[in-house]
Amino acid sequence: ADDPVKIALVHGLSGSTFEAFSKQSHTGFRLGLEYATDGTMKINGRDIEIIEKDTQFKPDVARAVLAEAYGDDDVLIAVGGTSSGVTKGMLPIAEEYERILLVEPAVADSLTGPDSNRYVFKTSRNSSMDMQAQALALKPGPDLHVATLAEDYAFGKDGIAAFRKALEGSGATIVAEEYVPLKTTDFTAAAERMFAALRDKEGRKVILIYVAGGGDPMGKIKAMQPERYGIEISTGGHILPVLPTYKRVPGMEGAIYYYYENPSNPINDWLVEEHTKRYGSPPDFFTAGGMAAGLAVAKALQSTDDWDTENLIETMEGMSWDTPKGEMTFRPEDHQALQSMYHFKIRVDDDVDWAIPELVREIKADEMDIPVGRNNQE
Amino acid sequence: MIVYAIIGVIGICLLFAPMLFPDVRSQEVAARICIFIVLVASYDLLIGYTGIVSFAHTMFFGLGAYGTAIALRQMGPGWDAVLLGGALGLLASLILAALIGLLSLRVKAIFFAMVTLAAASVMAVMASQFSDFTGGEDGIIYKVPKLFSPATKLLTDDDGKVLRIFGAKANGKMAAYYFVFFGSLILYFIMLRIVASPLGTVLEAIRENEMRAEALGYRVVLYRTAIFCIAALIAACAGILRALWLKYTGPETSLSFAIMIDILLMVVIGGMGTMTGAIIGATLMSLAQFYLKDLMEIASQATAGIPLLPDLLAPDRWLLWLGILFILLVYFFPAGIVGTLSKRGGH
Amino acid sequence: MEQASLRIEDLTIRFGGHAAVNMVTCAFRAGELTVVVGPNGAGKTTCFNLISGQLRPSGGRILKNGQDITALSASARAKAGIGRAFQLTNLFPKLSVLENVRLAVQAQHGIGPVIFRRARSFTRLRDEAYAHLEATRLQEAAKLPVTALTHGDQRKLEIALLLALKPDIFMFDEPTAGMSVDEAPVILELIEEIKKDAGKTILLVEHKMDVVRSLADRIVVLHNGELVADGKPDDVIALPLVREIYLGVPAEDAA
Amino acid sequence: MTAPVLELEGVSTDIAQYHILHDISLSVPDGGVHVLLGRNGAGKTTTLRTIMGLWRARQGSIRFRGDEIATLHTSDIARKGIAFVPENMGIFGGLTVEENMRLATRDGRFEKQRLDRIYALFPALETFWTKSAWSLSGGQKQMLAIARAIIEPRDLILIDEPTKGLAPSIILNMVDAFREIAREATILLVEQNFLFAKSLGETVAVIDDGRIAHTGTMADLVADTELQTRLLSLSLEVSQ
Amino acid sequence: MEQLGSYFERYGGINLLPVILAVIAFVLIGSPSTWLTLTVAGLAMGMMIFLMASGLSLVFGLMDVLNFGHSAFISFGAFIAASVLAALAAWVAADSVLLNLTALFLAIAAAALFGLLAGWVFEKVIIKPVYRDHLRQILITMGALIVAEQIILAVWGGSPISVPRPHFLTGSLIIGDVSIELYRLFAFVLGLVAYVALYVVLNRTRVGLLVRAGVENREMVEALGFRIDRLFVGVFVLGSALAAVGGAMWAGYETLITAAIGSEMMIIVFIVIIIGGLGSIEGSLLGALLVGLMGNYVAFLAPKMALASNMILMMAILLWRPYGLRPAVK
Ligand SMILES: Nc1ncnc2c1ncn2[C@@H]1O[C@H](COP(=O)(O)OP(=O)(O)OP(=O)(O)O)[C@@H](O)[C@H]1O
Ligand SMILES: Nc1ncnc2c1ncn2[C@@H]1O[C@H](COP(=O)(O)OP(=O)(O)OP(=O)(O)O)[C@@H](O)[C@H]1O
Ligand SMILES: [Mg+2]
Ligand SMILES: [Mg+2]
Repeated sequence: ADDPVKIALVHGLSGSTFEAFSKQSHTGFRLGLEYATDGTMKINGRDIEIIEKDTQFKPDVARAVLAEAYGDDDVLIAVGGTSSGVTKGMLPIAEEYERILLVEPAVADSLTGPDSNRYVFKTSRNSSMDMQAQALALKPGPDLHVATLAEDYAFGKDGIAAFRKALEGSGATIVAEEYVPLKTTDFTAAAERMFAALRDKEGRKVILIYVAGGGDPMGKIKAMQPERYGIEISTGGHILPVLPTYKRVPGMEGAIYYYYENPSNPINDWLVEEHTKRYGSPPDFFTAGGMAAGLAVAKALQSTDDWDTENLIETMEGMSWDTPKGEMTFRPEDHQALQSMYHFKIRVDDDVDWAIPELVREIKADEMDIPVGRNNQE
Repeated sequence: MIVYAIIGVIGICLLFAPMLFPDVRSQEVAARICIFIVLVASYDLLIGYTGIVSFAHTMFFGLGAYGTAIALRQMGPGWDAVLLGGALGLLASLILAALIGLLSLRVKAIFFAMVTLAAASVMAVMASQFSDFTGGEDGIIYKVPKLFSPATKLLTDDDGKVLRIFGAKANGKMAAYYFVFFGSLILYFIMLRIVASPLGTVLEAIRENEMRAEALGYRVVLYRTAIFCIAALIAACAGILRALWLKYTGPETSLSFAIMIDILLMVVIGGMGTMTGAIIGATLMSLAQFYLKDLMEIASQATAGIPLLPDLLAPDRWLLWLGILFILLVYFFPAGIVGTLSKRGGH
Repeated sequence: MEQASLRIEDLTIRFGGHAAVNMVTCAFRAGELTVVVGPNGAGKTTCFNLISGQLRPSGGRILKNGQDITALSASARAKAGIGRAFQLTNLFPKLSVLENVRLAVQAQHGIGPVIFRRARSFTRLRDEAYAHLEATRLQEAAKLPVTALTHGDQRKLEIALLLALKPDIFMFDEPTAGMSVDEAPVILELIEEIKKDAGKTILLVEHKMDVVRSLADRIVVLHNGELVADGKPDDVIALPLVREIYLGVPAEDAA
Repeated sequence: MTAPVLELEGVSTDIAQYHILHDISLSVPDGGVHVLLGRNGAGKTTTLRTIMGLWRARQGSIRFRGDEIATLHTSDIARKGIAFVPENMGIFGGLTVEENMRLATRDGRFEKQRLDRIYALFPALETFWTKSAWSLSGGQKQMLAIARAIIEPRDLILIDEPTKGLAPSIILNMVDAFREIAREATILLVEQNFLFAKSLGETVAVIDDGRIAHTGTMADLVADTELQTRLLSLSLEVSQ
Repeated sequence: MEQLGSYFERYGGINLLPVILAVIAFVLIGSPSTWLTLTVAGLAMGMMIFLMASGLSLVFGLMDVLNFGHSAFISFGAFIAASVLAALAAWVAADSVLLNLTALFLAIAAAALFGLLAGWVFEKVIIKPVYRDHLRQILITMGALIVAEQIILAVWGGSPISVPRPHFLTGSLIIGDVSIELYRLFAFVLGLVAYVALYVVLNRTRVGLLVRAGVENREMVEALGFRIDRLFVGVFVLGSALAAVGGAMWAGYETLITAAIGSEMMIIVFIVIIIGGLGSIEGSLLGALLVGLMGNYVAFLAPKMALASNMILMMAILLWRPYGLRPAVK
């Protein structure tokens, strides 16, 4: 009867509408542990105790509660946080307390970049994966002309930069890069500019949309009927609540992080079944991500008896484990989990509330060239 | 009288915070309270003492914080970086405050409020767009001088281990806390001095009757600009303390409109035009932000059997209760806590 | 002829199309007390506002001791020695009576921008402020907030502020308006006192004719913003025009 | 003698923490013009506003035709047949003259006959009928304010210093107009201009420092110059 | 210069500003089809903002109440309309204009009804105790806003909600190279109807006269025998209903909404009423159209400036007319 092993989930649970995502992530994490322990919630005979901490989406609060988790609650591993800014603020705390921080579901590449440290692991995807997969889904060739639309800040610019890099050597050209201010709601002007840049081009003409916030640029641009100039729209897949808006673009192709029907593996089957049974709806991005994190923690703890942080780091570097998205691997250099993405094509079925991003093919981790953020091995 | 007793208790709690509340979260809260007391008091110099409504106060706070943060990041964790970055932040605050003040403090109050709102939002956009320096939305992390690193041993016992003073480790963390504490204390005393000085009286006169102050021979625009600059400088100093304490600087911690609203709430809860109000307001608000949720968790569990109540008391709905609490405060304590208490004492 | 301490030339101000003060030219000399009279809305207060700088003229000039001060701000004029008590009580309501006067004393000594000394440590200022309160019989009310004063006492405080500025040009706008019969003499005595100093110029707006008669060296009459009469009290009061427009006695009655 | 239109008994009014009116008792007879005199700040305006319910009496009773109105809402007091012409005239500058007048009617319609009488009294109003009220001169605004009070038949009209800032010729006109109006309504007039008051008033009450200092007929007051000096600080020369 | 100014006044004065803006933009943009697309889009955007802003302006102008909680009505309107549309999904998706319209009408009516009721409660509970005290108004309505957002989160949850658009309003009208989104056309018409209705009520009826008179001097309105407090409630309720309708329209435009929808619009709403001048419907419309057009033109001509353009516009107008273009209270 050892003490339970404590794990902290450090996410934003209040103060922003993103709190719903944190909750999905928590559900997924618990399901992950449940699956890995066959429902016993015990590893190596020790109970697992999960402690939830609310960052309130404020970096200072996040740092305080994470430090509290490591310092006062004495958790072994912390998992979090929801938004990139808040998570970035949390990174040094892990180093200070010399404990592992597993980043999920925040996406930014920089979380495994030079500012990060060797105590940080990341199961969530990053923007480079999104954009590389997106580029691959476009099947780039010399006849492809793309205009990109993104928000005018680091996230948007980095995303487009990754996309540009992914197209390099394929012969495809980017004819315009439009950046709109954050929280833009009217895309008419940007669309007109992109139409102007694309309309006279020969070959395939695509508008690539990479806007994280709301505003529904896809729907609004689609409403301007780009097809009259032979222009297609392409954008990444999205969480379920947003997918109904994709009904307006049947046949659109792109890449998605997760859609519950796409991966085919036993874990995902279990997840979909259990989730639907318990919550009446299929799992979404953050549930899958949370579960991947839960499975990673379980695997690491199961693989070794010595739960000293240094030993855990050693165990996890290069570790491969199964998730609802298939196998993931922590890259030893920057601790980013490499994973598959899914090339989809939108199918509209009137009996389904949302548009279905039907699987075209799985884009395997090794097809993508995800830049290494930092090298922990040095 | 009650007011001074409360202030005394808060003061003592803050002074001995590392010993009284050794847990990590309390440390954070205590440091946050210190910094916000300064920030709120400096804002009160404007809104409470002089009657200037500005929405740009976090901009100056942010300039101090970002100045220090960027210097620490670019130059490495040394005191030279703190000095240089802090000085640059202060200088930028001063110049901006003087410009905004001289250009627009002569116009109507609501216009000035809009100008400051515009300036603040432009600053926020700039911070987001110059992401190479500022880290954009994600902010930047950096190391602070060695003295403040938790690994630093301030005092050691015979075994070379960190000495404990009443259970609190005398390490770099404690050094950082006392740096923040005494820094805030000094700034607070400076402000106390200002409001008790002839300048303070002139400011109140301007608030009460601008035209008459002018008729007595006071150049109102200059005085207003001066206090706007002073408040900006103090806010920037608070920003420097924040940057040093947090080791992270981003829009959410030092530039966002949410902080502006926090400051406004703190000023009002405490009581405008009273330096003591800043202490009470900042303390109460910060405690609510960090602990109301825990309290509700307990309440929610305690009422688990009763229908509906546990739902309403669900900890994630703590903001709902903060909002209701806030409305009630404005109803029943229109002059703020200090204003209401001291009026009662007076009768 | 000795030089005028204050001179206005073609002073004009329009609000919209309406000229509240219209081409008024007039000179005031040190040691002289001029009463400005005129019906309500004649422009007396507006004229004062122009001289003390609360309003900017649409045209004309204002000269003090021969120097053009038209471009100066209100605060600069106060520093230059133009002091003014307001018709509508115009004080710092939430501050105490003493603070009010001390503000004026402080302004007169030019020590506003001092930050790092406590205001209380300037005992000299406080003593001086007390002296002015005593002169206006307000010493007992020193600690009270202005809002607690009666109307009459507020008027007195208004005058205490003016005294504290030690101007060489005094402007009183209906200083005894709204004062009870036993209060008014205090103010009138004060004005008499100031009048004894030959270096001071005094402008007074007053409606009570007995007061006017007892104090005035000279009367200026404004009507519809224009200067319609200027001269010795008896002469001016005797003018039929003045009787009609100001005293309200129809000309035929007066005759 | 008929019963008084309006009776104030022991009315005291506070504004914020100040006691402004102290125990005012006043009786306004039916018909004619009755004057409330007093120097600046004496409390004349406050008295009228208290009658209108714009300030609340702390104590005392106000009866209009025998009904207690001290606790009524201002709009209900107005609907009982009391019109108010405030010190600042209360003109709606953004509205035209016509719209100003229309608001004062009971049902939004003008009665031709009354309108003609008003045009006759104040010809300027007809000229400026469709103009915005802010473009009127001070005197014209005053006329509009008074016209608004008489567009419907009213029992009692409270008028606060109508001659303030008006040219003598306009004041003379006003005297005639008031005589005409007083034939159908009682007027309670607040004045500082004694000459104007003298030519109109039947009874007079003098208010000083929030208290009634004197009541009586106008004729008596006019006859007693010493009383005038004492009460109104009017010098002998002024009233001769 | 003088002459130019007098021409300006003669031919409509400030009403010309949107036209002048459009003409300048025409020259700068060059392509007529793009210009037309942008102009129509901007006008429609302006109308939607107008719907949201007019209520706030009225409430501020007449009641002198700074209601920072206004955005809560926008959010609620959006969510209620979304729920109604979701419940009537079959009608919304049907290929029948009649069914579509009925669903849309019901959604908007539900939002308006909610605005009326909630406005009434809000006035009684939140606003009434703080009349005449701006600072407390700002604070208390801010508190109410926090509470309202939490209620939305509790009721509708934190995930974004997608709003189905009636079938007949999807897609665009394409004329040559000009594309005009149908939904915007509808929003424009609805905004115009609301404006005309408000204009008629305010300018052609006695209630309107009372409202306009009350803006200037409420005591006098009472002294003429009218209950200004009831009028106030009426105006507040109307303002809230307008906000809710505006929110409903905005939800349909955005198609994906979160609880923050109202507060995200607030800055622009404030800018519009400050540009327009407080308390006037005409001013709000003018301000909203200027902001709508400016946003689109600048976003096309100089995307980098798009964010700052509204602020710059506001500054410029305030420097020129410190009380806004057409204030009701002078
Ligand atoms: N700021 C202003 N805007 C518009 N008109 C004004 C302004 N100030 C004064 N006036 C007008 O100018 C005229 C002169 O006013 P002023 O106050 O100077 O009169 P006064 O002679 O002092 O009268 P009183 O004896 O009543 O004090 C009045 O008609 C007044 O309405
Ligand atoms: N809103 C207020 N707040 C505080 N005091 C007030 C207020 N209104 C009036 N007073 C005070 O009440 C007293 C009576 O004022 P009131 O206006 O009734 O006088 P009045 O006789 O009409 O004078 P005037 O001839 O100047 O119009 C004055 O001393 C005035 O200062
Ligand atoms: Mg005057
Ligand atoms: Mg009066």
